[in-house]
Amino acid sequence: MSAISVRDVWVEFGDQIVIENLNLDIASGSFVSVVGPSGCGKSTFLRLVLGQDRPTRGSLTLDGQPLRDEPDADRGVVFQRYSVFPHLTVLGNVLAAYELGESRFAARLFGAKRRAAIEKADDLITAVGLAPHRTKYPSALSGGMQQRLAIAQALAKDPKVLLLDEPFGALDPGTRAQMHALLKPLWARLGMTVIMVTHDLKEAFGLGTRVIAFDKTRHDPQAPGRFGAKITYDLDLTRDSPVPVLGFLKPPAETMAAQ
Amino acid sequence: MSAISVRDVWVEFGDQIVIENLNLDIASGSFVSVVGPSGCGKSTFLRLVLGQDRPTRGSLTLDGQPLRDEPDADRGVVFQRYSVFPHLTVLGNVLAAYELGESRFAARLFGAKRRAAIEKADDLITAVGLAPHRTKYPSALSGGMQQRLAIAQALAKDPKVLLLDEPFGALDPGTRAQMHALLKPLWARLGMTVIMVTHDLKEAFGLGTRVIAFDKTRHDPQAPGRFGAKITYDLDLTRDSPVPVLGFLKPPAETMAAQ
Amino acid sequence: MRRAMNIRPGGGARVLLALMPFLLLALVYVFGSAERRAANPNDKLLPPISEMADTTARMATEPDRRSGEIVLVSDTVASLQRLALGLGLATLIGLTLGVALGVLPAANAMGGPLVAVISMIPPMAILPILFIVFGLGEMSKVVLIVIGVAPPIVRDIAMTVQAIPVEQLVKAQTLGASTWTTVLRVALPQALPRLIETVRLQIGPAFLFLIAAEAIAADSGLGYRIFLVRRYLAMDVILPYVAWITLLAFLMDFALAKLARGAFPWAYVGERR
Amino acid sequence: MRRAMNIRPGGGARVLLALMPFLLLALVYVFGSAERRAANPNDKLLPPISEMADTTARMATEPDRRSGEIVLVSDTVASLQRLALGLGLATLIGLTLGVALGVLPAANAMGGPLVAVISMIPPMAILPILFIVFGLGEMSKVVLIVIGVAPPIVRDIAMTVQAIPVEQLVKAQTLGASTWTTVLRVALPQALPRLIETVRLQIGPAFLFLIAAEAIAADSGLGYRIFLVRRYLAMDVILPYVAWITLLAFLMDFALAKLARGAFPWAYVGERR
Amino acid sequence: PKKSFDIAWTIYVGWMPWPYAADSGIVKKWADKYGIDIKVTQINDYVESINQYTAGKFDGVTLTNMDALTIPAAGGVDTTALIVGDFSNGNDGVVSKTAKTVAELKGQSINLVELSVSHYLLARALDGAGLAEKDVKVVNTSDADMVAAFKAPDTTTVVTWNPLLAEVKAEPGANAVFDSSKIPGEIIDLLGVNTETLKDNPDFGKALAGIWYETLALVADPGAKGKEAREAMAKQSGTDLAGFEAQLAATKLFAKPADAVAFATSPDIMKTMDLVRTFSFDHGLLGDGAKSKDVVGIGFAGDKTLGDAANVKLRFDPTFMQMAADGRL
Ligand SMILES: Nc1ncnc2c1ncn2[C@@H]1O[C@H](COP(=O)(O)OP(=O)(O)OP(=O)(O)O)[C@@H](O)[C@H]1O
Ligand SMILES: Nc1ncnc2c1ncn2[C@@H]1O[C@H](COP(=O)(O)OP(=O)(O)OP(=O)(O)O)[C@@H](O)[C@H]1O
Ligand SMILES: [Mg+2]
Ligand SMILES: [Mg+2]
Repeated sequence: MSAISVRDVWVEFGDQIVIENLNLDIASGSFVSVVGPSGCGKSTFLRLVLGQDRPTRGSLTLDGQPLRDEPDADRGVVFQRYSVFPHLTVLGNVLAAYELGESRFAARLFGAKRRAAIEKADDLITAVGLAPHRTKYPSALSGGMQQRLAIAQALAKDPKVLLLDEPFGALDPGTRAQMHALLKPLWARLGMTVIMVTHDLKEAFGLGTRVIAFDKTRHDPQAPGRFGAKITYDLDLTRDSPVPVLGFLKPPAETMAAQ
Repeated sequence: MSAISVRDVWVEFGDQIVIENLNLDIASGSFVSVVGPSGCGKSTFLRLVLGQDRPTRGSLTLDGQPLRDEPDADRGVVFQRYSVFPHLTVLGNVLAAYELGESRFAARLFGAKRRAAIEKADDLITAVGLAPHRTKYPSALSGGMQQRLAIAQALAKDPKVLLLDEPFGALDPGTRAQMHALLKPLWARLGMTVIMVTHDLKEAFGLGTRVIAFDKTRHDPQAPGRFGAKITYDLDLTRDSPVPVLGFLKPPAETMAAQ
Repeated sequence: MRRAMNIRPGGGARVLLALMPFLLLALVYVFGSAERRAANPNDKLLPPISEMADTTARMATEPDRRSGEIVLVSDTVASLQRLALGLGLATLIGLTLGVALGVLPAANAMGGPLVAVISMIPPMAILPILFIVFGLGEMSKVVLIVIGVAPPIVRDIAMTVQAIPVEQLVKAQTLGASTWTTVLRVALPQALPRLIETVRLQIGPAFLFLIAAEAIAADSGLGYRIFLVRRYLAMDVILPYVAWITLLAFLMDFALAKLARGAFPWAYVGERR
Repeated sequence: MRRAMNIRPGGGARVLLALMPFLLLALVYVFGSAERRAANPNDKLLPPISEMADTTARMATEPDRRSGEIVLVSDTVASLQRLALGLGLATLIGLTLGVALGVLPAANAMGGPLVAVISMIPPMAILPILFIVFGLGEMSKVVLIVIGVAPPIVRDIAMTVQAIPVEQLVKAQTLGASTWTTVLRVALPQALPRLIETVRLQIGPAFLFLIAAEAIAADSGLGYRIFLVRRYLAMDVILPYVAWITLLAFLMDFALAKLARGAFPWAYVGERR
Repeated sequence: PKKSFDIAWTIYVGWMPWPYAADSGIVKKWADKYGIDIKVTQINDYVESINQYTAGKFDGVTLTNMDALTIPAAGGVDTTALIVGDFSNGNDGVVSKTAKTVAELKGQSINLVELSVSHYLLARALDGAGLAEKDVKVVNTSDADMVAAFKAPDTTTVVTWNPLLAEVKAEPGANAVFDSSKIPGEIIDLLGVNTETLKDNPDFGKALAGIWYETLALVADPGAKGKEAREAMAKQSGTDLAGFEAQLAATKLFAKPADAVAFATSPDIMKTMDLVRTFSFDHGLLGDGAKSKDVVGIGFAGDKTLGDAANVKLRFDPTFMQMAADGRL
């Protein structure tokens, strides 16, 4: 179980209202794609769920409990860039996921515990297809490989919620398709709740079970910061019929898999 | 007139042979796409034509004259990154194209000359669609806008040859299509010879009048540097029938324009 | 409890936190001073703040009996002149040499190792040689600053210029640039913001060398005064002078930072902090 | 003619070019020395190289008349001990404080301004206070080095840590890290390569402060010797000592550069030069 | 011929007349009289001033007899002690927090400017108590920091000169163990002038002697004019009138040129210089090439010499002081 509910949330930075009275319920195990124009507050919303930012007003709950107001192991995250540790090898990066949380003082595991962690880490590394590169440093990996590593790392703690902020935004189209092919079955197998921000509508519709569009509904040219973003579209894609929205069709499952 | 011919060219870096006995004639006004696996020597070839690198053996000529062995105003260039000046505005960047060459000591133009240069620069800026941004610094431009600027800059000197090294490699697909739509008519209008390196086969076939593939034909696993790249495919796309190569079809002109 | 790393004090709290250590230091000083005075009413080491204020006021307002000048003013003017000359010259040398080493591979091959070796020589050790070669006037003081401060500037500017992507240099050449115009329009302007940052870093060392030179041969200047009264341990002069030097250095640093941001907005686009 | 910026001297030419300025300097020295000697056969200012070699050999092999020790060796040992202690302590302080200021916003709000102010104080000016607080022994010399060298290290490390993308800190927290484990496994290891680079930059200043402290109160050490024999203008001692200090500084710099590249390969991936 | 001359001075009670003479116009008056130009420059660092003189940047410098022998003379620069201004008569001293007598210094660590007259004073003090230098540990300490050094908890004994000596003696618990009044006439403060320059320009020497004795007359003047002069000198040396007069009291100033001539021609000065050159040789101050203390010759009035007569580099020449005494300037 990992249902998120957002109640009457406002986010303001000084004078600027970024998110205006947001109310949202996300079902456990759903894959929510968040789309919207640049600067409308998508990342802000993600940071809210992550606990990195706090709402100015309103509340967020995870399975009925108030969300901790700082990041924790319940919520995994993959950013567009910088989310792996450059000073650790591929194995070291995934291993760190076990060491950082489980060893409170040394932040290192030894003996049997370490062997067990390495075994789990190796499984994850294999799952994301990085087994041949396990001793390399991130700088020796391509962008796509780095994002795979970031995903492996995020999955290591078995988070209830996985947050993705344009995870494939910097990748070229071929690599992007590979990443889709990797992520979709992983999500299906692990059953966690996923929230993904993306600019790519095809990606949003291809991966998501639900697509949410953020946008400002009102604009005051004299005071652009006076109105925040709201949800302008909220589409459930689990119904098995084509959903025509914004000129896009949900592609049949087969074509997606082939990508 | 701007025909390039390459005769018996070898490029070696120390022990490593990168290009092996290359012979090639490029007709004036053609648009040559160069494709091939990573590290096979595409950029090296481009640097050769540019005059940035020199062949170990062999010779290159432009319109029958030996190519100057350093870059000059005959050959314009757009790299994947870093080819605009971060400390100049959009206008300043294009203006620099006139100032750097025409004013030998101050490298600045004044009075009527300056006004004339600004006028020409503004025309170019408008042509690449950057008119609304002419006083912005490159850091305030998106990646695609920066590449437009680089193109405007490269065109300012009316070079005989335009060299492009993965010019759109770092752009997202939408922007990339816009760039194609910009470049093709510009080339058609100006009639210069273009050599473009790309990893994107669709782009290579969509823009080029000729596609050249580089590859190593022989591999010695014990001594990977012993054999250099040669031309493995050389396709003339100006014939108006579909040319089936590597599983790709030359798309009809209309679809390209729509992209 | 939030993690310590997530606790961000707000505006007011920041100011309070920033002042705290200074207030603490002042308090420790006042108590230490009072205690020493209680033990020895003639103690010179930690004079009470009131005494320092008196001395400072006297030096800053009353003309000196002998020279007729206001000591603090004439000292400051003398020192700042030397500093400005020294730093100015070092900056000029640093920029010219640095850009030359950065742009011309041959110059770099020749000058690079030399500059690297020179920058390792402790300037203080060759002070006697400097005095002989350049005499005891203003020249030797300025030269000490230059020798101490120019090598790091040269190295830093050379590295900055070398870090300009080769793509830009090639691009300039395809636009018809010569070596000279490339230097003038591509290398130099991009080195300038970094130049200011480097010079900022060298303000501290420059003051250090200035004081060292003034300690040996001068008839005015902040360092001269400190060394003159140091013989008598006149801390009521030394401490305000140290504070004044620190303030001057701070102001120069601040002014340069402002200048850089004002003059080269393109170089500070990513800056948020 | 190719443009000057495109002329890249090859391996052999590079070595020749690098040697040229040194040879030139040596030549100028030899001639200057010969000339002065011709004018005054007792001239001490520019002793011939042979004389310097003799003096050096004597100092490096024969025990001193007064102390019975081999002067060059005992001076070097004494100075390096002080330097190692001073730089070591400064490094330790720089790393701990720097990481703390970098990771904890509250610590930065409190300590940042203080460190900024302290780093602007010319350490030489407050020497008398150091003497009285720490005595005239080894302690005050080490403290002078620490005071002069630690603040820039602190600031640099703090800036390095603050430049770690916030994404990484958030990521660490989503992996269950506390502030402490984030420091230990994320901030600290990424600060280490930069730490070595900063310490390299501080070798010069550290020698400077060492020499300044030894000039003022010592009974052995490289700076002590230079300032002692300065009394009788013994350039045949001073010049070799300056060269020796320069060489020592160079070796330390080189060793640290090697160490950094060996220990933190991930930080030097992009390096080509 | 040379028309303009430079002399350098450093802060010390016996040398303060020089800046006063320059400020009050006495220097200009005498220089004009002989049609030359004399510039009087202050150097903060005593050793540096002598180095500059040795390197030829100055034509004259204020210095002590021992430094005249070990720095310019040993460095091959022929120097004439044109003016013998005074000798230290308590201006240099040994001060200790623990020892009350010289004998109690045994085994202690002593802070002083190594190889200076302080070092010499200590050597003479130890000598008198039957100790040798190896019985104590000498720590080189810069003169500017001597006062701070004495305040440091781990410092027990310092050797220094005025005005620092007065500061140190004023510290609570300080004992004056020994001072230069116990070896009168051995620490002599001079104006040294380059012999060659002097030979070529006797007018330079005459002007200097004229300046000096006119100024000294003011210093010795008990009236208002003298007080004003002493006050100015006190200020310049960073102390007050009382402090300056206390220092003067510890100085045997030869206010009358005849006294100076008498001192410079007495046989005692040869004995003193023999002690000084022995000390200097023992400490390696005569250069590493020195085989014996005779290597540098010292000339005295009446063509008497100590050491190598073929290599006389330091000359006590009373000619110009005599001229002043005779009123022939
Ligand atoms: N820490 C902050 N302080 C002030 N303003 C902020 C802060 N973070 C975000 N903003 C502002 O909030 C608005 C929304 O930012 P956000 O990053 O959430 O947009 P976004 O939808 O993710 O955009 P993009 O698609 O470009 O990533 C922007 O106008 C931004 O300037
Ligand atoms: N200056 C150089 N010194 C040594 N080797 C070089 C140099 N420049 C290129 N090479 C080598 O030459 C080979 C070809 O490099 P080049 O950059 O031309 O490849 P490319 O085809 O452009 O590859 P990519 O598609 O990755 O850009 C590579 O193995 C590279 O390591
Ligand atoms: Mg965003
Ligand atoms: Mg390439």
